[in-house]
Amino acid sequence: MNIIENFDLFAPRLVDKKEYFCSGHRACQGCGEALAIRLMCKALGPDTIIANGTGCMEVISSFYPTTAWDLPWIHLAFENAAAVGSGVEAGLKALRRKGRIPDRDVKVVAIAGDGGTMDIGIQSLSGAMERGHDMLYVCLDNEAYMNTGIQRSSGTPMGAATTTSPAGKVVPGKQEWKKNVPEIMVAHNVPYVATACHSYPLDFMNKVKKARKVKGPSYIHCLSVCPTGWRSASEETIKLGRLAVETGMFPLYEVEDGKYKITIEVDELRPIEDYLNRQGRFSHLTPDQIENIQDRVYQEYNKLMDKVNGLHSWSDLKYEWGLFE
Amino acid sequence: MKKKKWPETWQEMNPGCMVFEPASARSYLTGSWKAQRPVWDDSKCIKCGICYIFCPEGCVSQDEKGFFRADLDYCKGCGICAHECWPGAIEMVEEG
Amino acid sequence: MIEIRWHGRGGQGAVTSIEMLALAAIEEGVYAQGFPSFGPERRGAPVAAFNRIDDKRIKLRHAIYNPDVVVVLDASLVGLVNVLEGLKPEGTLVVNTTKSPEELKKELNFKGTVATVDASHIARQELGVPITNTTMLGALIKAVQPIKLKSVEGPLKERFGRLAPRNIKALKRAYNELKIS
Amino acid sequence: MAKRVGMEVGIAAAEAVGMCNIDMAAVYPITPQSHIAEHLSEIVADGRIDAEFVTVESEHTSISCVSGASATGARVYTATSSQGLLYMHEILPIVSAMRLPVVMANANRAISGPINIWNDHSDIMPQRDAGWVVFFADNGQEVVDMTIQSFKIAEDDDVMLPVCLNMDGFQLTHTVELIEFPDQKKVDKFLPPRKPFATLHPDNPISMGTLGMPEIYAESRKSQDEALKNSKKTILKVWDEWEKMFGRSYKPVETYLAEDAEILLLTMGSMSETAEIAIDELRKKGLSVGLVKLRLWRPFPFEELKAAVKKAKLLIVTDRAVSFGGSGGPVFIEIKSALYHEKERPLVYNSIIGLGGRDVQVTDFMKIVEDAAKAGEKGIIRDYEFYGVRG
Repeated sequence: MNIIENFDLFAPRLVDKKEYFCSGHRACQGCGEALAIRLMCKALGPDTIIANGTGCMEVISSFYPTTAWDLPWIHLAFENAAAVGSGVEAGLKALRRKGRIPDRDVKVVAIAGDGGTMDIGIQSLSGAMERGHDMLYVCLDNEAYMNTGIQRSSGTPMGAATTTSPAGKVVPGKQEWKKNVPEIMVAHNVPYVATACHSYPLDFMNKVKKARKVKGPSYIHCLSVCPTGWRSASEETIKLGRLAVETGMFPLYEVEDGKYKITIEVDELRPIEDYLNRQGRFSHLTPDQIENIQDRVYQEYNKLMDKVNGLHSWSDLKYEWGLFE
Repeated sequence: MKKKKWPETWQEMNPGCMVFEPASARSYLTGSWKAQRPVWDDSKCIKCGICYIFCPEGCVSQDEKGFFRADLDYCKGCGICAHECWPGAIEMVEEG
Repeated sequence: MIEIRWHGRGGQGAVTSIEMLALAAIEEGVYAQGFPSFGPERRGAPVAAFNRIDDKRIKLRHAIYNPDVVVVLDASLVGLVNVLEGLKPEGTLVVNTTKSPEELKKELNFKGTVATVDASHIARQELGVPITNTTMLGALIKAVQPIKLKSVEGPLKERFGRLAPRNIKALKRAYNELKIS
Repeated sequence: MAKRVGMEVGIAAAEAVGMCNIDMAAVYPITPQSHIAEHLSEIVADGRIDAEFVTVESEHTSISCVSGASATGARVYTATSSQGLLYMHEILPIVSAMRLPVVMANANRAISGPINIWNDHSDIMPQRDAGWVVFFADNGQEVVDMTIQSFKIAEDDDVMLPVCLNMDGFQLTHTVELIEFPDQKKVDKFLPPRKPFATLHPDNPISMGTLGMPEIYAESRKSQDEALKNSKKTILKVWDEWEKMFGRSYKPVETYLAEDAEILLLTMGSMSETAEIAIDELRKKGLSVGLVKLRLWRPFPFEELKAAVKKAKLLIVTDRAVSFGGSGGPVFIEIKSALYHEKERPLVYNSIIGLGGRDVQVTDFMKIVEDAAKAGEKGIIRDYEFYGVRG
């Protein structure tokens, strides 16, 4: 098997060489989330302001009196990355209009983890998306509250053992399906929504670049492998992300003006065991339980493919973002 | 002059704990975390740069000849580069 | 100081009345307050609103318990709420009703001054709706002269724009048609 | 030219904000603050000022949103009340710790439960330690003046702290009264555009809201405490400037017939003016009584308060909030502890009054003072009382 299928061989040379998220940050060995941020920043470039929700990435990057960021960066609290980001956007907009700062396109990007986005932060996220700020929101989803010690979130997949959804004698890990936040964002009529993973860096960076160009809100949901929380080998971070996509556990797609498109095609889904077996958090699952999860994965994948094959783009419908802009 | 790790007095604190020096986290050397380090066999390297792109630390860079090396001051020894290097040019070697 | 209590129903615009009266008084150069009863009452429910007018700065910040004047925007409230509550014995009651002041005086057994006008009829004729807040302002001004009739025109023009002339006409009619006993 | 108008105080608060050349506001509606939100959005929608008005989905977001905008260097404003302020509670200390000069109005209202939309101070008192500058306004004129002053104080390089201006819900916000609006040109001179200390912009990438390890956390708190205490200098300077330009004087502790009084009553907010009438009445009855009005709640004006009360024999502190299971209302606790080391100090009593919209009339203030005077003469140490509570 060629492990870099779908990967343009020498393309890494084309990416921005500057590191906006610099060495010296204190993420765990093999942290997928730190890698995702590093790649995201390269795609965004220097004219970017980051609003970060509390979580691993905020903690590991901002030990006063130092910072890992070579971009303007702000953090207030756990659940308000979207709220702070929308304020930054509104502030810049007014100051630019009034000639108090250079008239230059500066993109505001709000980032938070799955807990900060899908659970405690979903209200501020929904509000910001509904208001239509010119802001990209990136959810770095490592499928549990890793910063506080691997507690279950609504992003945790069915069956996964966490410290609050343990694999008990009676209850085998988390008993609920993962919340589909990208779909909730699509329901907000956001012009650009995508899923991504650091294991497909060019796909991820292209999506970030696309989202950066959107005049209005956009959302990227980035699966970020966490070796600590998933109880996987640190060197397998990239591989696990790839397996999540190849098994259909986490399909990579984008929704542009309402039109779904798979960006990483998978000819035939691999069995989910290939993915689950490499992670300690699923090690307690019985074959029956795995089969149950497998059925749901197929079902969700087929639902997605229906949308990919069936929908018009809003641009076909003469949709325009904003009444008077 | 050695840079102070912490402000010594409250008077030295920046207002709002703002940090005015970007990328100053580089003063913290995470290289001490690693139990193994990557070693490149340049004869097998095809200079694709996959090790560079997948490094969570951003500590892999290309030298003048186009070969890649990790800055061991920051490399945490996660092993991703060696695992992802499909021509097999990187080997993880135990520290010490 | 003169203290006035207005009775109306939510949606009948008692709050506009107190605002217009306060603005007119302030325009005249005296001091005034206007404030609603601070409640969650909805459209239709009986509500009260208050005015204080004085030639000195007004420091009182609490509700009005012993008004000099009570204005009732809607005759149906008379039997429903005790419109006389706390009204000074020598005070004035101004009611939108078809009844004569003498009739009402007897009915309520009130010894002070009573003034009545069929404001609903005037409002229907002049404004096309039985909203009596501006009309009854004319009745109040006639009854106790808290301000000059002319002073209220400015605030009404600002508030009602092209509808102001009709409101002013209704207000003047109530002023002229008010019967006092 | 200054303009003398009749206006609802809530509307006037928004008009005052409209005179301050703000860049951005985010206000979430809540009774009795909503008229501020409505009228400010109207001012923006009519193009009377050039600002972004962000219609947020909660108070948690309004405070977060204005903080984000403030970090870019914008002049920002928000307003809230009661449960809304409590919903902001998590973010309030972060705003001050990050030294963001946010200006916020709080239309004082009781907190649930039971749910109650009427006026008292139980919303602001739990925010005591949030590190904000906290003012109380007594009337509509003060609301307008202090709104404008708040921006100048908050944004001063020697302050860089958020300011919360308290105005009693309904009693002030919903009352139409006489207000003199200062001349716009003079306001522009008094309050030039904000010159931020540091801003969030790619031209100079800084990090704001960093992680404080145990090694520096205490130093960061100390530096913030010093900043808040130090802000009093600027507050006094700004008030001095205001008086010179606009003729109206503001002090951290205001007094009324207090200089020679043996008994002092202490109030905050809109009840202070009603209490003045009670003082007049009591003086007529021959009581040596005066009033102390606390305008500045944080930083607490220790010197001014001590000076104002040191000659009195009895000080009756009124509180409009409860500190459950504590030794009295929050203002009382503060003042009693402030006087502990004073050689000259009055006996201090505490009446908890005006909770959840319970009206306090002139006669109530008189009764409170007269009852206390009797006990005070005998030097009796009294526990705090819930004045007028049935049962």
